[in-house]
Parts: sequence; C-alpha cells; structure tokens
Amino acid sequence: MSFLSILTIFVLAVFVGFEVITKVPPILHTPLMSGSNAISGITIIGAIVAASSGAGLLTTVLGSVALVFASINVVGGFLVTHRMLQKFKKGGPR
Amino acid sequence: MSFLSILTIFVLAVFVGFEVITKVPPILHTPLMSGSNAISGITIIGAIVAASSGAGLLTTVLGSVALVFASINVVGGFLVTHRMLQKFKKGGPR
Amino acid sequence: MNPGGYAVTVAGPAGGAAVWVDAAYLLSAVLFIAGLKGLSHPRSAVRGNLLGALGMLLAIVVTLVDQQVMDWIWIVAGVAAGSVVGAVLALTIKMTAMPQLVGLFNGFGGAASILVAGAVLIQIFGVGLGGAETGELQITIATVASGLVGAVTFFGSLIAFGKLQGIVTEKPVRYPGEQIVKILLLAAALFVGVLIVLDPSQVSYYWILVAIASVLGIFLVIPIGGADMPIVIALLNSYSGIAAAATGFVLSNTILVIAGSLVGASGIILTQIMCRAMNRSLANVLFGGVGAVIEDASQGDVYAGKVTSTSAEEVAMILKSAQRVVLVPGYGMAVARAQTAVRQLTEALERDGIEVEFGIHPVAGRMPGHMNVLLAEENISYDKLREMDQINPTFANTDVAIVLGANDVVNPVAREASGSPIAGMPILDVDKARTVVIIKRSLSPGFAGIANPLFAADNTLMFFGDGKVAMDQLVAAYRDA
Amino acid sequence: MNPGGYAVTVAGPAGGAAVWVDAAYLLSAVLFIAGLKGLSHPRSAVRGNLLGALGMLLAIVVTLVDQQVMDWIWIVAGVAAGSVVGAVLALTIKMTAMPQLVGLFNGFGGAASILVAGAVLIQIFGVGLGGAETGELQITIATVASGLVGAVTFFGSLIAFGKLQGIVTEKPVRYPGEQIVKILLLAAALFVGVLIVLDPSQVSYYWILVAIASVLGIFLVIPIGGADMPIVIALLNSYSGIAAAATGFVLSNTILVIAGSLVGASGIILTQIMCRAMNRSLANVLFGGVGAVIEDASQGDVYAGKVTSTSAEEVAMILKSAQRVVLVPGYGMAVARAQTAVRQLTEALERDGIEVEFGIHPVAGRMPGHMNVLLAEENISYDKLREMDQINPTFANTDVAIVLGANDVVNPVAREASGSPIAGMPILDVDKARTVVIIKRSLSPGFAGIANPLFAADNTLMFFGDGKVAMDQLVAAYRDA
Ligand SMILES: NC(=O)c1ccc[n+]([C@@H]2O[C@H](COP(=O)([O-])OP(=O)(O)OC[C@H]3O[C@@H](n4cnc5c(N)ncnc54)[C@H](OP(=O)(O)O)[C@@H]3O)[C@@H](O)[C@H]2O)c1
Ligand SMILES: NC(=O)c1ccc[n+]([C@@H]2O[C@H](COP(=O)([O-])OP(=O)(O)OC[C@H]3O[C@@H](n4cnc5c(N)ncnc54)[C@H](OP(=O)(O)O)[C@@H]3O)[C@@H](O)[C@H]2O)c1
Repeated sequence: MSFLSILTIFVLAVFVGFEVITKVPPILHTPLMSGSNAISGITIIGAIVAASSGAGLLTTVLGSVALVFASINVVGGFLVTHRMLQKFKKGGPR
Repeated sequence: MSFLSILTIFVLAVFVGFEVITKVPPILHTPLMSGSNAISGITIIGAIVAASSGAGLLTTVLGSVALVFASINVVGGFLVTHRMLQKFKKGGPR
Repeated sequence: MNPGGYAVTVAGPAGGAAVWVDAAYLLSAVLFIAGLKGLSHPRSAVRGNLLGALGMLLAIVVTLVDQQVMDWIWIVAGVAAGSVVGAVLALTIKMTAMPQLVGLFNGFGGAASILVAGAVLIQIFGVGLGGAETGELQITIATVASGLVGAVTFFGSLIAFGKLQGIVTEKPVRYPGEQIVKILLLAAALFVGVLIVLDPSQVSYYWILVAIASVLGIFLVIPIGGADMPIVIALLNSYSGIAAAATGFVLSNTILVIAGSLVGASGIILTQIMCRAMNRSLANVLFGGVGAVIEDASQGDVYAGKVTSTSAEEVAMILKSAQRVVLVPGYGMAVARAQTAVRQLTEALERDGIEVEFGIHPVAGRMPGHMNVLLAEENISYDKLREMDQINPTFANTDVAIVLGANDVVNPVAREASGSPIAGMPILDVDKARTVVIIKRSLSPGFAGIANPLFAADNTLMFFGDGKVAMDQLVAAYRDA
Repeated sequence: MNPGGYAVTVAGPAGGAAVWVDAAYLLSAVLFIAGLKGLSHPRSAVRGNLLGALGMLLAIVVTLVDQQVMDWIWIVAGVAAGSVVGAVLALTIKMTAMPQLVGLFNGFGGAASILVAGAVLIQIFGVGLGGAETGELQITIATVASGLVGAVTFFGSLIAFGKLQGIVTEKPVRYPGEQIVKILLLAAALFVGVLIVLDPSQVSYYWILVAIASVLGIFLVIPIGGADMPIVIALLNSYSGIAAAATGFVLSNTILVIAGSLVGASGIILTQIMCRAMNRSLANVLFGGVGAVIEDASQGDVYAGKVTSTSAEEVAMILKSAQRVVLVPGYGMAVARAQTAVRQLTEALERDGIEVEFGIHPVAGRMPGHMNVLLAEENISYDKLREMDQINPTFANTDVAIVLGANDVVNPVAREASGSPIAGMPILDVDKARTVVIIKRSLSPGFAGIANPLFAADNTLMFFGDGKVAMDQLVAAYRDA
C-alpha cells in the first residue's frame, strides 16, 4: 500500500475519531477512556505478525512478549469497560 | 492503489460525511445542499484526466464536454452558495 | 498491504501520478471536510464555503500540472465555457429559484460523471491504449455504476428542474403499471451493465446503458408531485456524489472518492431530515404519489359560517397593542415574493419596541432551510429565525402569530392520530397564540390537500389576498395607525 | 494511484496478505467506529463496547489464519498468559482504583508497540529476511516513532500508576534545571532516531533509543502532582494510540492505523476537556508543576470564628423538612469509599418523597467521569447524575446541598477574576442553595491548595469526619429522626 493511501486513511480516521468522541457525554468519560485504551491494544495484530514471522528466535520472543502485554491491554480493557458500563442503569435504585 | 485501500478510504469518508453533516443546523440546509452539490463537481478532475489523455479525438471531446458540465457545477455551486451565505448576518436589519 | 489474491493496481489514465499529487489531493480532501464543518454555524459558514472552493481549486491546478495535457485549447475552452455559464446562472438567479438551480447544477455533475466514465472506458478497452491487465473488475463495475447513477441523476434533475420551473407539469403523472415500468427499466439497465462487465470492449453497450438509465431517471421523477421535488433534489444530490465516488473508483482517484462520499452522505441526511419532518417514508415520497390535490368533500362543513375575515387596518390595530409577534412564513411567501414587505413590517414593529421572531418549520417552502435563505437575504438576523422546537413553547406568550402563505405546517389536524396524510407530522403550534392572522389568497388547501380547521378557530382571523399585496397593505396600515 | 516518483510499496512481514484479510480489517475498523459511537449514550454503551471487542476478535482471528504461524505454542502461550492476567485484573479491581488500572493497561499497550516495532526492524534490516528495497523511509521513521512514543507511554504510565497507587510519591518532584533535562533527553532520543533512519541495520541503536525514551517518560511524569495524573493518563492514552498507528505505518497495516488514530483522537479530546474544566493549559499541567500544596497564610483569617460545625442529628433534621436535595461528590467520596452510604441516604430521602439529584463536576475525583462510575456501581440511575450546566440553575430552588469530599470544584473564589490558581475554573454553585452541608475531615484545602470561603459562609454547615463514617452516621440519624 502506498504511503499516501495509508496517510489518507490515517487523516480520515483522525477526523472520524474527533467527530465520534466529541459526542460522548461526560457521564461516560471513564468508560470511554478504558474502552478506547482497549482498542489501542490493536498492537496485538502487530505482535502476532512479529511472533509468527519465523525470522528467528529473537523476533519470536520479542513478538511473544509483546503478545502478552497487548493481550493484557485488550482483554483487561474490554472486560473492565464492560464491568463499568453494566452498572449504568436508568430507573431508581431497587 | 489497491481496491481495498480505496474502499477503506470510501468507508471512512462516508463516516466523516455523516458525522460532519449531521452537525449542520436547519438554518443552513439550503447552503449545505448547494455547497455539497458544488463539491460533487469534483468530477471535473476526472474530466481533465479524460480530456487530456490524448487517447483520441473521441475521448478528448467527451472529456471536454464533461469539463463544461463539471465547471458549471463547480463554479456556479460555490458562487451561489457564497451569495447565499453572505446574507446570513447577526444583528437587526439596518 | 499488497493484496496477493486479487491484484487491482490500476493502470490507465491515472497510472503515473506522483506522490505530491496524492499529497495535494489529501490536502484538498481536508479542505472539503473543514469546509463542511464550517457550515455548522452561520458565523463560520462563509469561510467554510471558501475553504471548499480552495480545495477544489487546489485539486484542479494539481491535476492540470500533473497531466501531460496535449490540447490545452480543449481544456481551457471547456473550463471557460462552463465557468461563465455557472457564474452567470449563480449571480443572476433569484433567491426564490434556488431549488431548481441546485437541481440543475446537480444534473450537470451527473452528466459529467457519465461522460468521464465513458471516456475512460473507450480509452482503456476501446482504443486499447493504457491497457488494463489488472483491476478490470473494479474499473468496469465502477464505470457501469457511474454511467447508471450519472444518467439517472442528469435526467432526474432535469425533470425536477422542469417541474419547479413550470416547464414540466407540477402534477404527479401517474399511470397503471407505473412501478412495473420502472422495475423493467432498472432490470434492463442492470442487464446491459452485466454485459459491459463481462466484455468491456463492447463500448457501445455503455451508451445503451446510459440511454436506458436516462429514461429510467425521467420515469422515476415524473410521477412525483412538484412539492416533493426538494426531496428528489436532495436524493439526486446524494446520487451525484455517489456517481463522483464511482468515477473515483474507475480512476483509482482518492479525491473523487472522498469528495463523492461526503456529498453522498450529505444528500442522504438531508433527505432523511425532510422525510422525518413530514412524517413520511422515503419510499412513500418516491413511489407513493402523494401530492395530487385530493378534493376534500368535507371542506365546506369545516369552515361553514365559522371563518372570520379581516382587513389590513384591523390587523394593524391588533399589532399596535401587541408585545410579542411571531411570523410563520411558508411556501406562499416564496411564491408571492413577500419577504421584503415582511422585513419592513418587522422593522416597523421593532421600532415600536415589539418583540418579533420567526417560526421556521423544517419543511416550510420548497427546500430545507428555504425560508432562512429568503429572510437572510432581507438582512434579518439569524438570531430571530427560530427552529420549531425553540419557538413552539413560546406561542403561549405570543400576542399575534402571523401565518404568511403557510398551511400544512400549521395544520392542527397533524396532532390528531387520525388517518389524514399529515397525521403525526410535527407542526408549529400557532393556534396557541392569542390571535392568529392567516394571510393567503383563499380557503384552498396546501400541498397535502386537506382542510385546515385552524382557519375556522375562534382566535383566527383570515386576511385574504396575495402575500405581497397583503403585506404591503399591512405595512402601510400599520404606519398610518 | 500508483505513486511514481517515490514507490513505497511495503514488502516485509505483511507483504502477502490477501484481499479478504484487508476486507476483514475494514470490517473491524467499522466495528470499532460503531463501538465508539455506541458510547454516546448509556443505553447503547454496553453494546458499543461489545462491538469494539468483536472488532478486535475479528482482527485477531483473521491475522492468525492469514499468518503462516510457525510456532503456535508461542502465540497460544502469549495470548493465554496476557488474557488471564488482564481478566484477573479487570474483574478483581476496585472501582475506586480504576484510574491507575487504565494507566497500567495503557502502559502495556505502549510496551507492545516498542517490542513489535523492534521485532520488525530486526526482521527486515537485521536478519535480512523480507527485504525492504522500497519504502525504507516510511518503515524506519515509523519504527522510530513507535519506539519513542511507546517507551514514553510505557514508563510514563508506570509512574502514573505508581503515583495513584501510592508506590511512587504523589508529590511533584521538582528540581532546578528540570525542563533542560527533559529537553536534552528528547534531543538525545531524536538524535538516535535520526541515526536509525540513516542506517537501520544498526539494530542496537533502536534499543538505545528505547532506553533514552524510557528515561524521558519517567522524567516527564515524575514532576507532575498526583492529582494531575488523570490528565497524564488521558494524554498517555492518546500516545498509546499514536504508537499503535505508527506501528501500523511500519507494517502498512490499515487496522492498526485506523484503531490507533481513533484512540489518539480520543485521548487528546479527553485531555482538552479536563484542561478546560480546570481552566489550565496543557503546558501548565505538564510543565507548570501546580499540585504542590501551597501553604496559605491567610487561611486563619478567612475562617476565623466564622465556621459553623454541625452534627449528623442536626443535618438529619434539616433534611427531614427539605423538598429538594443535591449531592455533590468529590475526590473525598472516592477516597473514603462513601458511595454505598450515599446510595442509602438517597433511598431514604426518596422514600420520604424528597427529590434527590447529583451535581457532577467534570473534574471531580481522579478521572473524567469518575464520580459517575462510582455512583453507577451503586445502581443510581444515570438520570439523576446531572452535569454542571444542568444542575447550576437549580441550586436556587434547592433546600440542601450536601458536598461530600469535594472542595475546589465548589470554591466560589474561582468565580472572582483574581490571581488564584483556580480563577476562571467553572464551579458548581452550591452556595446558592438554602443550606450547604460540607462533609470533610478538616478545614484543610483541596488539590489547588487554597482556602475556601464557602466554609465560612452564613448558610454553610461543616460536618467534620471521614466521608464514609459521616455518611453512615447521617443515614442512621435520618432513619431515627
Ligand atoms: N420544504 C421542503 O423541503 C418540502 C419538501 C417536500 C414537501 N414539502 C411540503 O410542502 C408543504 C410546505 O408547507 P407550507 O405550509 O410551507 O405550504 P403549503 O401547506 O403548501 O401551503 C402554502 C399555502 O400558501 C398559499 N399561497 C400560495 N401562493 C400564495 C400567494 N401568492 N400569496 C399568499 N398565499 C399563497 C396557498 O394558499 P392559497 O392558495 O389560498 O393562497 C397555500 O395554502 C408541506 O406539506 C411539506 O410537507 C416541503
Ligand atoms: N477529575 C479529574 O479528571 C481531575 C484531573 C486533574 C486534576 N483534578 C483536580 O482535582 C480536584 C478535584 O476537585 P474535588 O473537589 O473533587 O477534590 P479536592 O478539591 O481535591 O478536594 C477533596 C477534598 O476531599 C476531602 N477528603 C479527602 N479525603 C477524605 C475522606 N476520607 N473523607 C472526607 N473527605 C475527604 C479533602 O478535605 P479533608 O482533607 O479536609 O478531608 C479535600 O478538601 C480539582 O482541583 C481538579 O482540578 C481533577
């Protein structure tokens, strides 16, 4: 993929991000922070690519350690966000 | 450019479009319509490419006619939008 | 990432562009987006439109420099001719004719898409130049889409223009088997499209496709009533964006794709907003054929003996003692070109310390935001132009509501969950004002063709006459009173 | 369009991906966007988060299938270990410790970026596999960016975590020449970065870069006070997104670029919102070193003889005769874990027909939206959690405002255009309520370190005590009263 197509995708995604995020109300800012943090764990894709490249033990190890970190970020992030969001309910306390 | 990069760009641009346009207030809907219409005259780029390809008289003529149509759309569209928008003023009539 | 299974690198006209061209295209995409964002407030709207124009200029200049232009004469002649026509149209048109002008421009955009896609097809597959060993599918499918959508846009827009301009009948043209005819035309167009994809060297098929799609465009719009044209134009606006994006896929050109999809999204959203404001589905607008004036038998009963008519002098007297006046303009104000008189009345009232605001219904007039443009032209501050949700709670504290050439958008029948065509459409609650003055020429119904019980309400005074004449009388009477 | 002048088609690890992989990545990008859009309302937020998780799962599965995985054992072990740790952390953490947990997760994302970019560098330039004849510049610059930003994110987040968890001192650690040290570190990192770009085969330079950036990360965060950590975490969250996007440029991988930029935008916006709500610039937060508790000499004068203290019984009596009560929680509620008692009091009041609402300041607590999470955990309807703009006009009709462990966010000094650190910060106007009850342990100041004249106001009663203890007493007293 050419550098400029990827740059174009980057710029458009930043626009989408700004527009979508500014619509999140303050009440949900903590879940937004943890949820978007979970999405940043997308580096897990890169970790898989690195760990499975078969380019030598070093890259496999680096990739695998990255995989551990990224998995913590992804699994922990989505789970804790889910845990928080489930609590947001309408209607009085029972 | 690969089909999928261009498709990705398309999808992201549609998202940007939806988010940005939904923020335009009703008071500006007519200028929005004529202004976005002017932007759709971007086909003028395609017309230039076609008219200047040198692939034969037929394509040159087709491209040039397209150029006329597209120029009307672009120039007329932006101009009429400008004319309308200039009228929108704050403060009482003088 | 280079796709392995399905290589689609596009050769063809745009194959040799340099990185700086793509960078410039990215910049103009950003300018388009920034421009549309500017339209989110009247304050920044002028600059937004200029940013959009700048983006367009940048894209054009870069393309001109990048292309090894053979015959400058063709390019210059084409651009010059188009620019002059566009500028003259834009600068001379009356603001009241704005809807048809946008429709016309829109059609031209569609026409350009047809021709560009056709030229590319000839160039790649017909003449044999350029050669498209790879990516044929993307190019051919996108070409078919450009031609189909472009032709529907072009001819659909021409008909819409004609209806609004009075060249084509405003009435919905309906006939038995109407839907079947449209479906057959679409099927035929798609069939030819498939043939093109299968054998793109048969360039003549492309023109057959365009011909069928043109007929389809005409048949799609002609059965729709004149009052629904704004929706048709917004939808065709969306189509012209889609056609541009499809041309972008043909040329593998990002700026066409981005700009086209922005416009596509814009048109769809405006269409939705209008449909929602009328409480109708898009399918109903396109295929339902509302807009024929249905004769309402019970009309006499509704009004019988209950309508109070009034004069300019009486209205002027009532206004003199008012503290707050709300003006509700509608289609009739545009037809009568009464907006100057409206401004004069506003100024006169405000000179006497009377608060004046405008209640603007989202589908008043012939286009979304149409009333705003007409009133803005008269230098009326956009602060005073209130949306429905803002103005409705204030009618209870309003002394006089003047309804000028509006009908359906103030019809209380819409609030009742009956089977009437406008049931459920949100309306302006003018009937909550102390006195309602309605200026129109007769008791005849509005676009929806139904009687309006508001005309017979106790607090309603009917001021019969042409909008402009009546307003002029009113201004004079108010000054004398 | 194929750039001609500067071909950057990336060979390397991801060179052979098929079209269906890109299609799946596009789908998961759409899922991420849809997920974030879901967060625009509590109603759709749970589903939104699930959509995001689904997008992630899709991207992972597709990548696993696409890669010719050699050693499944490594992959499985890595994912399993990480998932278990992440799940345990997520499920066992107390809600009050949420800020530090997000900080920690964030750091791990940064660490992953460092390692991935390093591995790719080794693979392409060190081992010689893959070969990058073209596009070196994109890859090397992006690798440097990944390593630099990733390392700052990782170590910065660890320090932020430590400060919030009490492992590292909460106090701002300041020293002469502080800014110069940071600038030198950044310059050194950039210098090494340039070396790498010039000669990427020197892989060891990459680790030197990472080492310098790690120290930079520590030095950037350590001088910032504990109360400013939320802003730091939001900013580092943005950085982790940028690092992921940079990794995407390294691998020419769209999903990394898109997801990374979404997160980058999100973090920046949250940072801005917090800074604006505190009326401080980001530069001031990062380099200004506010957050040291300044001893305020005049404190005695402000309060001298004017503070009225109260008891649970007295407050309970006042509440009995109230019609509307507003609770304003702050950092002290989180520290004291008083939210359960808050819920109990709310229930008791509502049983007596008293209207209860919550006024939530945007920077109350330790994180934007922190109070909302704590109260939501207690099943308090999000309808009752009012933002500043909504609740402020209602204080005039409020009988009792209970301020629980909040201080700066209700300090009327902010309204005066003086030179105080919080001047201009928008606050909750609790002083407009008939009676104000303030629950805190002492007269000591809040984070901004300035005295609060509200404590000495005529309509203010101070209820001294730990937040939880005081609220428990109040609930008991109210039940008995
Ligand atoms: N704006 C949009 O985007 C849009 C789009 C699609 C459909 N529509 C439809 O259009 C309608 C718009 O509502 P509306 O209230 O503005 O208009 P309307 O309901 O169509 O009523 C307009 C009224 O203006 C009066 N009128 C016409 N010419 C006049 C003149 N020269 N002087 C004074 N009065 C004149 C007519 O009464 P007389 O004949 O008695 O004078 C008529 O009753 C709605 O039904 C809406 O659904 C609007
Ligand atoms: N939320 C964010 O995102 C964010 C980010 C950056 C900075 N900040 C800053 O943090 C501050 C937040 O304002 P705030 O009003 O929530 O907090 P604050 O102004 O820091 O005041 C908190 C008060 O809680 C009391 N407290 C502490 N522990 C307590 C306990 N166990 N029981 C009862 N009371 C206790 C303290 O008084 P005693 O010691 O007398 O008990 C203190 O005065 C603002 O200055 C804001 O700028 C917030």
